Amino acid sequence: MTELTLVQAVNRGLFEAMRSDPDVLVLGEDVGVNGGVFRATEGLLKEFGEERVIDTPLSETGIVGAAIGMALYGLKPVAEIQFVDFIYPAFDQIVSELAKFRYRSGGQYPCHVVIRSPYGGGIKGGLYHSQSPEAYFAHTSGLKVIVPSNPADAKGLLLTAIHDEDPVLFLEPKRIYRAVTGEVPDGDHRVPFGLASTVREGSDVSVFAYGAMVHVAAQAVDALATEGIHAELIDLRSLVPLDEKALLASVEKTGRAVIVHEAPRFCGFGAELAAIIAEKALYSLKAPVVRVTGYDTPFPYALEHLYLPNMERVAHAIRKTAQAA
Amino acid sequence: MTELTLVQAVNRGLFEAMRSDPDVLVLGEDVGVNGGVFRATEGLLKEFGEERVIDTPLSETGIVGAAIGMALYGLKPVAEIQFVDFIYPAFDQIVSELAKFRYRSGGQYPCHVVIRSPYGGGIKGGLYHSQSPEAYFAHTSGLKVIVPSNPADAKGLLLTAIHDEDPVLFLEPKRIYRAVTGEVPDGDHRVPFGLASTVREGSDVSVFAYGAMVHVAAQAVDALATEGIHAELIDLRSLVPLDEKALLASVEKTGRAVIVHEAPRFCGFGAELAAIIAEKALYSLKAPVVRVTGYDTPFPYALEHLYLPNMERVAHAIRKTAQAA
Amino acid sequence: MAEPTPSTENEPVAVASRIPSTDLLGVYRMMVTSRVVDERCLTLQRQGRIGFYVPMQGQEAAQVACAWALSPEDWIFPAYRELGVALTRGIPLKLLLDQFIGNAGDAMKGRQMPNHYGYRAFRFVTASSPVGTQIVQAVGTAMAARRKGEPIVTVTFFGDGTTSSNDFHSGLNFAGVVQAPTIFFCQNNQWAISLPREKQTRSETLAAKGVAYGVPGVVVDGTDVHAVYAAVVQARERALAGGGPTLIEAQVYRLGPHSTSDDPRRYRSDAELNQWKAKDPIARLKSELLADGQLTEEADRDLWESTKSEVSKALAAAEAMPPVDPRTMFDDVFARLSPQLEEQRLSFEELPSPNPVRT
Amino acid sequence: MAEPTPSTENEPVAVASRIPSTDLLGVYRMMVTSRVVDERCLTLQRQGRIGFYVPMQGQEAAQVACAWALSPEDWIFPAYRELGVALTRGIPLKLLLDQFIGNAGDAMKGRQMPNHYGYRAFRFVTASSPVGTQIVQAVGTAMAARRKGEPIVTVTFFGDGTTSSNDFHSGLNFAGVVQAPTIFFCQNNQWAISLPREKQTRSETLAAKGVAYGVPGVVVDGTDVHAVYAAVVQARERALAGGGPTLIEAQVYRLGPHSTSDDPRRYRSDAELNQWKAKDPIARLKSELLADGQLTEEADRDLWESTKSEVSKALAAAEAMPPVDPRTMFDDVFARLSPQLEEQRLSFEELPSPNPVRT
Ligand SMILES: Cc1ncc(C[n+]2csc(CCOP(=O)(O)OP(=O)(O)O)c2C)c(N)n1
Ligand SMILES: Cc1ncc(C[n+]2csc(CCOP(=O)(O)OP(=O)(O)O)c2C)c(N)n1
Ligand SMILES: [Mg+2]
Ligand SMILES: [Mg+2]
Repeated sequence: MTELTLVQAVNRGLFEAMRSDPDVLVLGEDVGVNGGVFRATEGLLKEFGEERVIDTPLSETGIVGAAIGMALYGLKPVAEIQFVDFIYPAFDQIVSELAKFRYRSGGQYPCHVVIRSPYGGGIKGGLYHSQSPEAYFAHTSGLKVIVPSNPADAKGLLLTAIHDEDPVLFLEPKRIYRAVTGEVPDGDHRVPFGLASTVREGSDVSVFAYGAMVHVAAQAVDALATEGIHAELIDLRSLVPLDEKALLASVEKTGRAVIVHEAPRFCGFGAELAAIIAEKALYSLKAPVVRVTGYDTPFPYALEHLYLPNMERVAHAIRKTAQAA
Repeated sequence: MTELTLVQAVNRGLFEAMRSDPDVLVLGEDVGVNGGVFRATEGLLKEFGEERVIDTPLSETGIVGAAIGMALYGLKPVAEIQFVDFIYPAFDQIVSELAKFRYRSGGQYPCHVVIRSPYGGGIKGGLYHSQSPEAYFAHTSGLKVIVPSNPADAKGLLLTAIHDEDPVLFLEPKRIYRAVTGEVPDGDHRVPFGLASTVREGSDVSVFAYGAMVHVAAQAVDALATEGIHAELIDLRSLVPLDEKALLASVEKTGRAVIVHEAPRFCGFGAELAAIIAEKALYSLKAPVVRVTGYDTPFPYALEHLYLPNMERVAHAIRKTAQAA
Repeated sequence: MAEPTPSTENEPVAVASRIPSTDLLGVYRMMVTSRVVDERCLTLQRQGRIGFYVPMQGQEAAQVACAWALSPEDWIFPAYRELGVALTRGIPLKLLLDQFIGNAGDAMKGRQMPNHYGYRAFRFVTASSPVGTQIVQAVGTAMAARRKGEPIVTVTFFGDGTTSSNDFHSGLNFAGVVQAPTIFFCQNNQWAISLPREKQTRSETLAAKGVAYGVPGVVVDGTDVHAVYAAVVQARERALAGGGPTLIEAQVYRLGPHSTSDDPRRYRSDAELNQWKAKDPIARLKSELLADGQLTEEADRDLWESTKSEVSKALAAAEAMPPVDPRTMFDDVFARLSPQLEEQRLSFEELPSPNPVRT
Repeated sequence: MAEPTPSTENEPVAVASRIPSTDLLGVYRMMVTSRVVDERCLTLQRQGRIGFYVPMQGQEAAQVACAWALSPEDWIFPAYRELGVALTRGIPLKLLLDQFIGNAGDAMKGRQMPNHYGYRAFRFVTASSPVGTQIVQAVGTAMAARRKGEPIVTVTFFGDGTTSSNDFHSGLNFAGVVQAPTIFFCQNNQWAISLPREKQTRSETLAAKGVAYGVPGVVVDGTDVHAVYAAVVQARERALAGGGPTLIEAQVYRLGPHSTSDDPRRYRSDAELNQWKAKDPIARLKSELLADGQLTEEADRDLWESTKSEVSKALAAAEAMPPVDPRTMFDDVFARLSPQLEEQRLSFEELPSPNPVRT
């Protein structure tokens, strides 16, 4: 066990994977000599050399397209998209190619690429350095979508991603890259996909969150405990595959659900959670399902503290949900 | 009034707009001399010439990017994406630029582009000529998303789109381009955005659909009427802005909701409808909200008749929902 | 329309790399097979026995000669029009027909439109429809092969229109920077559906686009099997010697429609078509073979006849295959069925009419 | 790192298009202003008074001379590093500082990071962060202006790294095909964050990429205001005469970090930096002005001092502005608030703590 920040845990995960498997390599913009603009790939170039730590030209189309070609040949590329806001030039390669290669080839061409990318708000990044586009990818059949909320999960889920057989979009909540530290198991630590984790147990309301919002929600949950409202907080971790069991079990227990994410609400990931609840746990529900999310606007710079769900907003929603008839 | 197919109605809408406003122009692949691969732009080149009917090089990035530039200068470009499956190379221009231009410039640079594109399955188009990606765009703040289901709406909504002030993605259900005909008002016929239309009135179950699925759902609804189940069928038409009032009013009346779309279920547009119902009409619900959708796989060629919601599947879902305790 | 330029640019064609005389009849056979399959498939589509088809008539010399110059170890990244490449690679005709039908024998499991195939055993990567995406993937595979120390090249096929795609730009650029052992084989068939070459780009030739990436560009007459073969051999040798990628522009003409959904009379003249029909690559090679005595008119007739009956046989076998099993629809989304897909498959199997007719 | 090539390619610089001598002091003033603002903003960022900053030191000559050659009617499509262009265009400093702060005076309404601004009245289009997107937009605007019969050009600014973007490819290609009156002004500052020019592309020069699109390419020494001015004047004249687009590569150097988040010592040497510092474009023009007597050392000192106090004054005014009104967050998503946004705004206003502290 070592005390690490989230970005350090990502870095350790990459070291671990590259040391144990020569087929793992890293490519992206500024990942080599610069060690990544957030330093997630720091030190890799020195240890593994230019053949395995590739500074690419400025083209996300190229990064993902080339990674796909490498994966087809049996390598395990880990592509970095510098900010997820810049993933869109690669959207065609991801949605039309990466997600569909195994299927369209009848299983002949599995295509296992991991795409890592910092995402989310809270660092004063404005419109184009703050977005949370997970819903686009969760809606894309064939992709797995993973979002860690703490250093141990970051390393453990990343190692699972790198050793998975399917394409994985690995979204790193950059707001807590350094703000959150924690004990991280050394070595080949793996956290399985498809399992949510219970951050706080409670019986009054279920709160579902992921990424940086887990911490905001935890603050809200803790504050409400002093008011006598005991919310259960579940960190989804794995959006695809989703731990539906955990979702439904919690709602069946509490009868109330609050969903928290940074992305805009309309057609956001929370909509799917609410829909599953409305389809499969309706008879348990004692109150409307509430979403606390970013607003349906682009991401604003000066007002990000008001745009993003904050402790007060989440607490307000939990309180209202707990009290609803 | 003239009896037209849906694609003819689109064509008439384009003629109407281009005749009445010299700032309207059309650009895309094969839209000129070929009249569009579905003939939606047939005859335009002859009447309006190469300056207003522009056959572009094979680049969706270029088509949308150039259209944005034209719109900034005050023209009203109508861009055609040949199949919506090929919109992804333009995704960055659409999501990062078109949708955000007005907002990011503080309102200085409105950017009114209409993007027309055939979408959906049912023409044996397989993986890459059948997709329904509306949820990606509905989740993108700043875009309007419109889907007509019949010739009169196709013309009326298209004319509204071209004269709107915001960017509009106009998805044309190609499966019913020619399969559906109807009376279409001549002249400058407009159908407002944000208003759903009631296709069948009923009191037992609410069925929500759009595009080609309206017809599949109508068949199911009609079949069930003979069994004594009276479903209400609502054609959403305008996904963004959504007619939430119509959605909620119908659910409040029937207490039961079935949502039908072609796209994969997970994080599909149906999730948002279900979520709104779970949030705002929960206390009216007498049965779980059910989604009848494409499966969470890429779109299959040989099995499309089983992949797409068909009459039997929709009827089955309505029946079950009507009978649920 | 520009006529094909019979000369090459930048790179002189070494006479040594003409197709060996003993191979020529084999090349011709492949070209004839391509033509026969192509024509049969157009008929099958009209008869409703296959749903769609993309013909390649006019491009036989370019495709077969290019594929002929490769090693079977080389990886091929095709577009949707590469029948001649597929056949030359040795992919059995029956397998291709299974794909066109989308039956239980289809390696793609009936998931893709006709012409969108691939066969791992043949190092022929499954094509998609969005144009160009394969170009940059081929570069990634070349980088991977080099990293693994395997002396192969990757070859990617695409059309004139596809030079405008994002992936052409990123693929050529990456390849230039990393000196990837990739051959970019552009079949300039003069049209991208209805858009003529000169409206696609103002670049003088498509090969000249290599300049933007420091990648050597070569123009060849794509109706001349020798010129094509020589250019590919040379590009391949350079790539394997560490000299990096090459962009080859093979000037050809699409004699047929873009696809069975297309009517080329809407946008191009009979005069143009006839001009190019006169340069039919099959007729051209036939003359050469007749001239040097490797072929007689009679042997040629026999060849066409035997090929046709081979195709008929393969077709009968393919049409006898059962349809694809509906339950396979849920496979291969992921390596293993996710819980969510398992649930969907179950609900699918439990539907009242498990195999309802199309609505 | 390549040193700047002082000569132009393809196009001889007509002596007639040197910057008029009477303009030179004005050009110099703009360059000095850019430098002063730039340095002040770096300090403001360190002090936490602005959140982020993208400096442009080393690129003053290229930016100011280019903007100087344009008509105020021409449309500018900048990236995020075009302070010199903005100032030369006449955008008031206070307005820019309002944007850097994101206050109530910010025309962008506090929605974008510093450096991402635009002002319709100045025909200066609001920049975004994704690199390159503006390139093809500039072509669309040029097509629109031509269609409306307005004799203007569009000019788009981008860096060496951005030549690898999809939008560079589509923008240059569209412009070539339609002969759009667009000037593609590439500031090759030798680095794209940590990636040096020679790893960005194997193209010999960036201007050479024009060949791929039939667009003339020109290389200029971007530290030489005359060379830049001449190239832009010539490109502009050609565009207005119907001769189509031009790609100009101005070879410069980014003397500072990529942004305030960047530490260039991680990836480049002091030696390289110092070599380019010796070619500081401001020093270069100053020498010329001193030599021909338009400037004295004393006048120069005064200029710097008065500029600094001007900047201080504008800054004080900007910092006195109120913060942006939170309720504006919901505006400008659409022309009119949608019912859904209206509801969200209402719920926002009704939150128990309308202006909670950041969590
Ligand atoms: C990204 C994308 N846009 C549009 C299409 C529709 N489309 C299919 S083929 C084609 C023309 C391709 O032309 P070219 O590259 O010259 O190849 P050819 O068909 O002539 O062999 C177009 C526009 C597509 N498949 N992909
Ligand atoms: C599409 C996209 N990918 C990545 C980034 C992150 N990024 C910002 S600037 C930059 C380098 C740009 O280099 P260049 O074009 O040379 O311009 P310069 O910054 O040197 O002026 C990168 C990679 C981005 N803004 N957009
Ligand atoms: Mg072609
Ligand atoms: Mg640069």
